[in-house]
Amino acid sequence: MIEGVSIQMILTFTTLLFFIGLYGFVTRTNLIGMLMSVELMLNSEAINFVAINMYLFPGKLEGGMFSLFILALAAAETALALAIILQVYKRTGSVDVKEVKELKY
Amino acid sequence: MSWEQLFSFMQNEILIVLAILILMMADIFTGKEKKHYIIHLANFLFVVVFLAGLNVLDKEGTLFGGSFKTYPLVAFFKSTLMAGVLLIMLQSVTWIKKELIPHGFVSEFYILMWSSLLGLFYMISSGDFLMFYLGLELSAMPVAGLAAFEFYRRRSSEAAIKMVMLAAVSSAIMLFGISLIYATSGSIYFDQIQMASEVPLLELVGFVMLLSGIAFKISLVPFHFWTADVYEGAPTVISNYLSVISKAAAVYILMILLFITLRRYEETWTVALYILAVLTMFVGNLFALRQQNMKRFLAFSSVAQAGFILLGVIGGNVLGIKTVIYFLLIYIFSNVAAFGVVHMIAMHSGKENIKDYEGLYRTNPRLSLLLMLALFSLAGIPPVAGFFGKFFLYSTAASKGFYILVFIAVVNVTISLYYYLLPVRAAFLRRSENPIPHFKSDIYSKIGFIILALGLILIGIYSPLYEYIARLSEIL
Amino acid sequence: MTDFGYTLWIPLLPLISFILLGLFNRFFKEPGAGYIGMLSLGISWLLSIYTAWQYFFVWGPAEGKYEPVIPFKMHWITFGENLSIDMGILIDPISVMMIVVVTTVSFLVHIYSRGYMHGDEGFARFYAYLSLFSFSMLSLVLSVNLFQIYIFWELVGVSSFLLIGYYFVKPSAIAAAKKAFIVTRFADFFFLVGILMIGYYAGTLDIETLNNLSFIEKIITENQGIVFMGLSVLTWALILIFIGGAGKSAMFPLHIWLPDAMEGPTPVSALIHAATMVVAGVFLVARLFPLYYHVGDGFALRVVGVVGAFSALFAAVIALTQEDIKRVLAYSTMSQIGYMMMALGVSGFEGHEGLGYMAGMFHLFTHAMFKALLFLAAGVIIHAVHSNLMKDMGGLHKYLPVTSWTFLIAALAISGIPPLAGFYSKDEILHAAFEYSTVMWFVGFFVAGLTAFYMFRLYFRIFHNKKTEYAHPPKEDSKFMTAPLIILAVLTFFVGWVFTPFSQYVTPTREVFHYEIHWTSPLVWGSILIGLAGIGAAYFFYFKPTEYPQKVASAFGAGYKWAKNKFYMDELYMFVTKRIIFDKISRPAAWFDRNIVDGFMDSIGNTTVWISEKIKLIQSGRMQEYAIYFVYGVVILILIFYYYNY
Amino acid sequence: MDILTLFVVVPVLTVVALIFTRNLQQARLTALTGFLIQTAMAFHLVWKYLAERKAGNNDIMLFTKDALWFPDWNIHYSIGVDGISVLMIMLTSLIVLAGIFVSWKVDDLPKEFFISLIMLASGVFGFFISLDLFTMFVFYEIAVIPMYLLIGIWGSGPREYAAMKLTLMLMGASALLLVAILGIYFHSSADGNYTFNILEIAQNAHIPVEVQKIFFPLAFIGFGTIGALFPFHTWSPDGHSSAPTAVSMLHAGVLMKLGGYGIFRVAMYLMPQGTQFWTDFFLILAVIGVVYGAYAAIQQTDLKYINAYSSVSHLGLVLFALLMLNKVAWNGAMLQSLSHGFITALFFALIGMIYGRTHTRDVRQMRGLLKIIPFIATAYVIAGLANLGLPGFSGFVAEMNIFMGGFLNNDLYRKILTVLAVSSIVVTAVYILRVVGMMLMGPPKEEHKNLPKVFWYERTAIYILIFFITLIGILPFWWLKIIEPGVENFLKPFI
Repeated sequence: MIEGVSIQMILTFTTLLFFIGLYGFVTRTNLIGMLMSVELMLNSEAINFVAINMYLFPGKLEGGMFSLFILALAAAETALALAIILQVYKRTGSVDVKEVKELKY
Repeated sequence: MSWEQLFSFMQNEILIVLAILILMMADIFTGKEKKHYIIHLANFLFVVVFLAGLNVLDKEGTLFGGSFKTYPLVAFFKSTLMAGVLLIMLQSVTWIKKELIPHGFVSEFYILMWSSLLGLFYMISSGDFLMFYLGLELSAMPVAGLAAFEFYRRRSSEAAIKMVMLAAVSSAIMLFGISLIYATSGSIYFDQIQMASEVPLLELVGFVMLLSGIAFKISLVPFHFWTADVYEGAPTVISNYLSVISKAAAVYILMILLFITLRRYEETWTVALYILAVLTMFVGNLFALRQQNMKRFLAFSSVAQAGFILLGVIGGNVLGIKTVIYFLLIYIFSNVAAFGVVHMIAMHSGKENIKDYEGLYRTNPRLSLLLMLALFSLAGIPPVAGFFGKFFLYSTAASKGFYILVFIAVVNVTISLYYYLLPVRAAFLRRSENPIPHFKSDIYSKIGFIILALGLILIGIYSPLYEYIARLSEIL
Repeated sequence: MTDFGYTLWIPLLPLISFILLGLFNRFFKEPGAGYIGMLSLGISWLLSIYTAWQYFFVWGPAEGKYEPVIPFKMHWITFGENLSIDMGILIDPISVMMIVVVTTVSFLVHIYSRGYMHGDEGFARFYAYLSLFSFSMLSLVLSVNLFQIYIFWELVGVSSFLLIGYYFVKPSAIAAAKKAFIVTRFADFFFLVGILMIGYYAGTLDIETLNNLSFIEKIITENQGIVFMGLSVLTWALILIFIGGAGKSAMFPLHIWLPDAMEGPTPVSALIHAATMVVAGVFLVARLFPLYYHVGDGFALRVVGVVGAFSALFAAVIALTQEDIKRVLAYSTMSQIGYMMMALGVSGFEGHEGLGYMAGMFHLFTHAMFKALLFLAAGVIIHAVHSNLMKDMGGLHKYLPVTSWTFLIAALAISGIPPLAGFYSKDEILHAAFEYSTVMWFVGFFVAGLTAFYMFRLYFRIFHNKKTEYAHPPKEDSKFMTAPLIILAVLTFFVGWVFTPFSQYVTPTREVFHYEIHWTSPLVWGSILIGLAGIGAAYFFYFKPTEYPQKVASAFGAGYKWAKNKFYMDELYMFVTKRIIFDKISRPAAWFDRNIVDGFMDSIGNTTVWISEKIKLIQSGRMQEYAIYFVYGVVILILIFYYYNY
Repeated sequence: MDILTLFVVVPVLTVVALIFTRNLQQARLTALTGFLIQTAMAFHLVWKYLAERKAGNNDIMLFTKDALWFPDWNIHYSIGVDGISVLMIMLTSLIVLAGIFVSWKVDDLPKEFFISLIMLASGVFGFFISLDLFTMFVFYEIAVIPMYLLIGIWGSGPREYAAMKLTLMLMGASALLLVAILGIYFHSSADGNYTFNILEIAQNAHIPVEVQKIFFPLAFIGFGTIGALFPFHTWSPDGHSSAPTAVSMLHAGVLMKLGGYGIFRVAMYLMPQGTQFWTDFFLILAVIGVVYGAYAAIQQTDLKYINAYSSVSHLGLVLFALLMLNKVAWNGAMLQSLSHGFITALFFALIGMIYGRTHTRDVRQMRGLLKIIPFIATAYVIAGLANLGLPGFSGFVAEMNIFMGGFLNNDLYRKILTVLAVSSIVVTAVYILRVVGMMLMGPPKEEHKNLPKVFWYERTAIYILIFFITLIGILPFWWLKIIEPGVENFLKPFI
């Protein structure tokens, strides 16, 4: 519980963060930028869980634990994604998302 | 929660972890020239895990305060998935020998695939959203790695990046939905969410986001776009795995969520599933119609199949569960067989296009026959198993009075029959100047193919199997 | 009571012969096949004669009335309680008369063909067909059931088809066979509908029941209310049945197949297209005469009479102008059948009023003899000259004496010169017509004159007229061919006065009455005179080559041209079939099927493929677009959920 | 094992035996042996059926056998026959037998050819013995699919297109059928104890009228498509013309009968009120099919197209008769099914023989075949005459029953339609004689002078078929005796 900050404000913030992440994902041309956007989205959810737990269901632990796992998985995901991006870079010579549209139709 | 309970309820998962560990150790101690022994070991280990899994089919109970549940149906389903993975593993031997051993890795493939399977197991056994989420991610990430396995091919990397990025976005969106559900219900346990009485708008939004996340995995339209690209780019074995195992598991958890946790919204999700089913069938079929690449073709076919599966889900009760699980079993056999043949041909001749299959029957009659059986099963033509599966799906939808949906589905079957007949036409009807030459599959593949062929013919006709599933499904 | 069970063998013997010759065609060589046919028909013929003798003379009329006998009858297909197709044998005066006619002519034709078809490679086949025809025709006339008539009606039709198309290598024969079959088939369509109507509205097809007066009374009252265009359904049914008969009997306007049917071998023309099959229509009307007479006040019967009279006139006029001898005879046949139809049409029912009926039947009987004779004679001539056209003939009297004399007898008979057969029957018809209406009589009278004229035109031009030089001197080289001529000539000579009055045998009610020719009556003299006048005119024009025919022809101008071209009936039919049925119905139907119906089915497929092609751009390969679609999906689902829950 | 199941088992065993054959000689002998047994069984069945009826057994279905298959859905493997199915089974055996003789010289993939052919036959047999809608549907589809391969691999002309079209149209139709079957199933009983068994459903008579009105047309069109119902017949001209001889025979001779049979057994029997509601409408389609098929046949130049359209016309008569809803017409419909089966099989067999010799099916390319191959040509004439309804052959008795049945209805509407249908006999004569005149008669062509004479196996096939055509034509009452009890039983819902 943070004084002077209501749950609505936090949720509005996280929602904004989520959509910024989403927007980033669809507009970035750089794969790493896109990955960062995804991280943004995941982080917004992590905050979400913590805040909801704290504000609405103070007696419980689930939300907090959930956000911990989200962080862990986000890290794993980033690692994997970066590895694959590296591979893409090796094959295409760039990390531009426009380069990865050979498979289509 | 005693140790005995832990070991018996979670036996499959624990054994898989053990198998993974054994394989890791073995990998360390085998030299570069002896890597192919790993293959035998891995197959042996998995057979052991599978057979051991048959022992715990009747266990029922919960672990970790309801996070992990097991009951006969899910145990059976896990065995089914393991059978599917085993069949895929049998097929992958050729690939491993040809593509992986030269690059020095073998066990990695098995480890990643088993990890993914482990994730799926946790996902379908989950009793809360946390376990569900963990399982989902655990199942998705290794596959993305597997998709990138043929790292020397550009397409493999492209498939992997598409998979990992889109999966990340999808799980992010789903997670946001889960957080909203958590916000309104105050719990992440499926059972407790079910209790809540009022339906706030926020929860609906959350629910839709959750649904879309699962839909992504099942590849329902419009969440399916990754499917074809990934299937085409990834190694065939991985496409095979994605198209059957991970999809089947996702369908299972979707049903559990819908039927137990979200029973309250039945009317609403019925409408949603209706629309998704129609869209999925049409889009999947219309895209599959003009594909030339067999893998891409099967990708869209499996999108369309997902639409048919929804026909059973929409039945929304025991009927739905049993028909869908029965169908999934058949679907696993059919699709694994189809992908298996495609894989085998690609391995031996490097050809993946329908046109290349011309005259196949005259050089490789048995493989062609298996391909035909598999495709007919996918299309739903008796006496092959697929017909029975599909028929029960239709019946389920019809039992709720969705005759128009059934009609749309059967119209789609007709469309799908057209494209399923295209490879058959190429293989049987046409002759070619330079057909794919005759080749011999290795023993593993042969065993796999024989099991598949028998399964395709017998699963449908042999009704006790269906009755067994039906009995297990009385969990609601 | 005499047992007529043996009559079953009358049709069966030819059937056996057909099966033998048909199935084992390859094993029978030339004379053998002929003798099998002759033998079976010979026995049939003897049996028929025996039957006639038994029926008319031994058994005789009981209290002035011949009772019908049904020695054999079985249900072939049962439709309902009374409604069924039966197979059986009905012995009554007209059927007995018919079997005598059929077996006699058929037997003689079988003998004659032994000579005529000598050396033909399809000899056995020819005899098989002849046997098939004889079987069908005999079964037809012995029918107990209207549907049985129809069945054998079709069978005689197909035998006629096979025999006309016997020389199947010849395009004209093929065309003629097809034409004959299709035209009669077209008429049979009406016949069948008529039968169906009778079956439904009368509830039975049994001939004896249908001809029962009280039954007729009953069905008339039952179906009184059902009227179309002022005529009751039963009348319509009878008219439709008559159309069937008209088709087979070549009445106007369904006559066009008959002249072309002369493409068949000449014995066939004699048997089928002169003596027996073509009179089936007459037989049919006679068979159902009580119905025709009573239903709808005999309206249908009046139609029969008018059509008959018109056809008689129409055909006679055309016959005047034809050059092909067989065609002249064909038109003459048509004209004579028109006569018979007219006779039936003008007939009354009870007692003396049944004169027309009796006369019609009598004419059928006598006509069979002399027309068969004419055709067989024509066959000899054609065999000898190898041509059908009169311009290739002339002066044949000295080459073919037997033929010439027998032909003359037949010609005299058909012209109505006493005491030959034709005179009696024709005179009775004219008498009946006169009693009915003067117009009818006049038509008949006029046609009698025309008949005499064209017959003797034929006779003189063949046997006298110019002296033609022949490459091979024509001769009568086969006894098998001349013997039947002589027999028939004898019959032609005698049957007329032997069987007069015919009313002892055949009457509408089967009750005999007595009828005598009033030699003093002007009608009798008139008909004799008009016959003589016709012969005289023909002598004047044709005995020697003269200029007169040319002049007269040009004097008639357009009329002559029309008659010579058969009043352009063929062209009209051609127009209807080729231009309307083929071009305007069938071709569009086929086009419609391929392009509209099938096109529609194909277009379903093509549209699917087209859509598939169009929507492929959605899957662009750009993963960001995929994410956008993902979000769209979520938004739309949320909207749906919102709509359904709030 | 009971005598009906053997009809499915023997073909399957034959197929298994065929898998081990090595060449054409072995394959055809195996197939022939299998089907000789099958034919013997068919006759034995007819004989046993007659004996059973004579012994006073008045059940709707005889030799019934019932085994629970999917208890959860109450799906049974339920079999039984009445006179109609017995005759259909006989027809099928004979036509397949004739078909095997006709395909004596399949040179390409002979083993596979016979396997597909016999698979197809086993589907048909299964369909005819089934009493359970589910089993029936399964067998129906089993019968449809081998068709694709048979036409596609061994066919001629645009075979791929034709095979695809045939398969898709028939499967599309079976889609409708499936919906109808499910509709019937879920309304089959009041207490939620749903059943697929035809007899039980009919006994329950529980399907509401409104429901019948919806599902009857689906079932009718579903079955009607394979029975060449206008306008869903267009697969048949292409399919028949591309199919190999034996397949055309079997398809036109037997498979298309599944349509009429199914309508009779399922659509009408289970949904009588629906039938009555829709009959006027479908009668029009049927009559259009009858007349229009005949007219369209006049214009065709390909022999197989002529017969395909002729089949549209003649099978239109079957549907027409069924819709007349009376005993006479239904007798006629059944006879017509049999008769058309034999006649059209004979036709296609002969066309195959002619094509095998002259390598053309265009009537304009041939002349005077009667001189060159008299046996085949004569048989063709006989087939033609039988087809145009000449007495003495089967077509006539069937058609007369149909026309009379049609006319025995009280309303004028049906009478007028009957008259229209009757008019097709004239048109039939036209197109048959056109072919006979153009192709068989006339002076023979120079290049055809030395065509091989008929072979013994061809002769056997022709004899088998002609024998039965005439047998039906001459002794209709014998056949009707077998058919009638079935017809009467199935007419009961309408009285």
